[in-house]
Amino acid sequence: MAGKERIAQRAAQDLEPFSIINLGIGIPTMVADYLDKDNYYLHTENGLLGVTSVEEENIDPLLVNAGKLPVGEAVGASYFHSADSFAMIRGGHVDVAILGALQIDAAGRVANWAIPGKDIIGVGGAMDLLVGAKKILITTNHVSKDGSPKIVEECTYPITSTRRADVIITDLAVFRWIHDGYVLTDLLGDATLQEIAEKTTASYRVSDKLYEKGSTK
Amino acid sequence: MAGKERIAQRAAQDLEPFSIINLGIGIPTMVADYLDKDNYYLHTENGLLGVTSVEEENIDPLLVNAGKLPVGEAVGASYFHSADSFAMIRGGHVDVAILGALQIDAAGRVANWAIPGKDIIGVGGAMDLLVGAKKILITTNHVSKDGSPKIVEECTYPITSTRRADVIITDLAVFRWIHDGYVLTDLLGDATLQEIAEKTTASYRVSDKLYEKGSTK
Amino acid sequence: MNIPKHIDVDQAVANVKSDDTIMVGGFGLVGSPLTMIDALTHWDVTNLTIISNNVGETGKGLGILLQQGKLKKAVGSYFTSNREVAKWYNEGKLELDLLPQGTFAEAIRAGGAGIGGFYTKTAVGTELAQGKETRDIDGETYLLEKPLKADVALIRAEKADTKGNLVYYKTARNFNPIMASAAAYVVAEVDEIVDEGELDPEAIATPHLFVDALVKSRYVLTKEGVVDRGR
Amino acid sequence: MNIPKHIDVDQAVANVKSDDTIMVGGFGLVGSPLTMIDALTHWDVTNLTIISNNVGETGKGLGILLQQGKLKKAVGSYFTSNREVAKWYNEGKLELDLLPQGTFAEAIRAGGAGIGGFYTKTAVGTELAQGKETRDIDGETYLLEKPLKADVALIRAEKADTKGNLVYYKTARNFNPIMASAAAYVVAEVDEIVDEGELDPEAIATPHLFVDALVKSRYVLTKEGVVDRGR
Repeated sequence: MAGKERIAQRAAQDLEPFSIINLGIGIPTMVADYLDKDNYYLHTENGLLGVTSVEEENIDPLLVNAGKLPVGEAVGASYFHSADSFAMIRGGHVDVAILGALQIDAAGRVANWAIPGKDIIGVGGAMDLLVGAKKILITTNHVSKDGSPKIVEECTYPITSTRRADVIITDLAVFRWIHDGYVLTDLLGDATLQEIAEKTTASYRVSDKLYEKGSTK
Repeated sequence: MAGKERIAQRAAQDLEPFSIINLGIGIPTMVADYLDKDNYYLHTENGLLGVTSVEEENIDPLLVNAGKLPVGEAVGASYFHSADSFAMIRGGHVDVAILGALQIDAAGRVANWAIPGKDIIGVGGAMDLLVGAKKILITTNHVSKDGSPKIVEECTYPITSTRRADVIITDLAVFRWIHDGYVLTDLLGDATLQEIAEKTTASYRVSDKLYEKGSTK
Repeated sequence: MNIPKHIDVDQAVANVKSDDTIMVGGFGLVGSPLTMIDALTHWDVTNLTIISNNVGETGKGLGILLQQGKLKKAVGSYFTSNREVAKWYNEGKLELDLLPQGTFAEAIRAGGAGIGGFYTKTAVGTELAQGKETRDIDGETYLLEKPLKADVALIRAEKADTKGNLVYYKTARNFNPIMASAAAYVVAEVDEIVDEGELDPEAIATPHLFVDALVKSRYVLTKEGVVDRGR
Repeated sequence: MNIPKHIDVDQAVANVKSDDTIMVGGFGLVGSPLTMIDALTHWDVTNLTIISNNVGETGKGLGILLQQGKLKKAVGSYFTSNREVAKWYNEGKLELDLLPQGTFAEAIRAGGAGIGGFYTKTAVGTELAQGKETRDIDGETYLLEKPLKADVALIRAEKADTKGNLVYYKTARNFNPIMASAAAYVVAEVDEIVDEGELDPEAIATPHLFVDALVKSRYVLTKEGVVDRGR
């Protein structure tokens, strides 16, 4: 299983049934492939509760998700305008937002909307979701394309919110915010504690459970 | 024609066709009897655009106006919740609010929600309508039951808003706010200029038109 | 989490605890959750704050809770429909927060929408502005109003589907959809529960993510007044 | 006053004047008034402020207005869909007001609802909070955001009745209903105009009091892209 699929599958396992979930663009959207559609309710901020996947032949150009990709309509779905949709998000009615990230830092802050030195011309719903969802789950490759760590001591990219992410799921590991910082709770695939240490510049604790298992899976 | 009916009929004549109109409790509600229902759109703040009168046999207990009286549903009506309904009012989407008054003063301020010395336990939508409607039309008996003037120099009752009423229609006269104060523009029934002067303690101007006609109709 | 359960009315009001803040839908009796209000009069709680446009009528609906001494405070716009409210208030046995109806509705919406406060021109310069902060914006004076939220909302809809989506009936809609958004636990009293997929997705007024539980109505408002249709 | 007229698209855009602020509905092309946007590209105006989630795509939709130099400013949440926006901005030929999408939507609703400003936690502590007032409310920090209003709103609905009531289609609803509430003059582009009474009163998303004129759609979004259905 390739890294992105592994991340998406692992994120799906982290969700409680009957949750209201909002999926960001990219890896988060792939999480839907691993969910039993009858037990999860997908919200998209452009105005639909009850997102499903859609077969090519049933594509409706006026039925899309926040990434402007074609989607389907679940049984029992409902439509609403953008202000009502973000009222759901900001008002704490979405249980989980699954979002991508450019960086996450040791304080739990996420940067996922702008790159320093590049034009800052788009933000979309990222800031609203980070502030409003009851739980924030970040799905991301552990390192960026050039190999540099994405889980860093302090974000150098513009942050999206001061509200911290609850869970980080990468292709290598799972981190959970416990008390005052992130705890490495799971190693994925062939990842080792040493590999995580090398590829993570943020400070974090390691779950006792992992030490007991030893440094390899 | 009794005083209240005369007031309601005169108020109806003051409305431009195709206006969106909100009617308060009492005399304002009676204005509907003098409107061609196809040419006016009645809004009620409890969540309906398209109020009509209803025959006894068609009364629906769950279809009422702001006075909790049974009403009917016009063709092309729509329902909405209370926040959306007051968004229409506060946002300036209602053309005319027709309201009753305990007092109106020379500065155009209306008092219609509380009586000094009595318990102040209800306000309803009066303050929102006075602030939000594009035009405020007050319908009221010229004097109160004890004969004291209701159009006074300065309200002694708690005011409902600092926003002034545009038109006052009583059983005796019509006043319009022009430039910096009220102008007596019409005498109703057998009213005379002298009678209005005696029963009005607010300062006001008299329209040249009335002087030309003389002091009686 | 959102698995709306069809529950018994007694289970529904068992979610109300002493000292809680409770939103109750309805404009007078229209769109009021009469069955749950009745159950609440039989439920042993005290010190409630009720957020509702009215406090019922004398000895009727929420008015019974007042007579039972269960209320600490009432937040609404028109308590005139129950003259006993003034008596309890004047005796210092009931706190009141009287708001213009539009401000009341907007404050509930704000509570549900995560808005920390909003500026309105309504009530500026009146007695209801006393103690409230004003601010000039673009040459006009506004009042700062705070959001309203509750522990439990008891609302009334016409129909639910099994997911908990709601549709309303005529002017019985009123405060119910916004209250559904502004409480930690929301129970909707309905006449009918239909299969999911039976409600038009374009016409659902309250999406199911707001609704925690469903109760079937027993007491309903008819032309002849409130009627007990039986369990 | 409210007599919604079924008018020609050229009459519709003739209401747009130089220096005006114009709201344009749609999330990308979905729910975008394509026919009126096309007419606007043929209409001689300049110095427009566009309030729209996006500024179309490069050389498409509102992107044409940008290329024509008709825009003074754009207010929205996601201009990334048109990379030329950055070029014009960097050359100082276009002002931008970038808002989080929820703040953008709420600001439009506030504009339509007569709200002078509102407090939101969204964007607190980020670059988009720069220059904005913060306030601590009940232990949390909020940003003050101002309402958005426009001279003209060009919106897209599915159907209108002859009174001007509107219903929308699936996710083509998006910003259209709130924009209908926030402009002095509102034109809705629709696929169909039905007799009054044909739309369900419980399902009307935009009551007719918001709508000034109706235009029939000519350019529509299909699976194969934008198609000219003819006048």
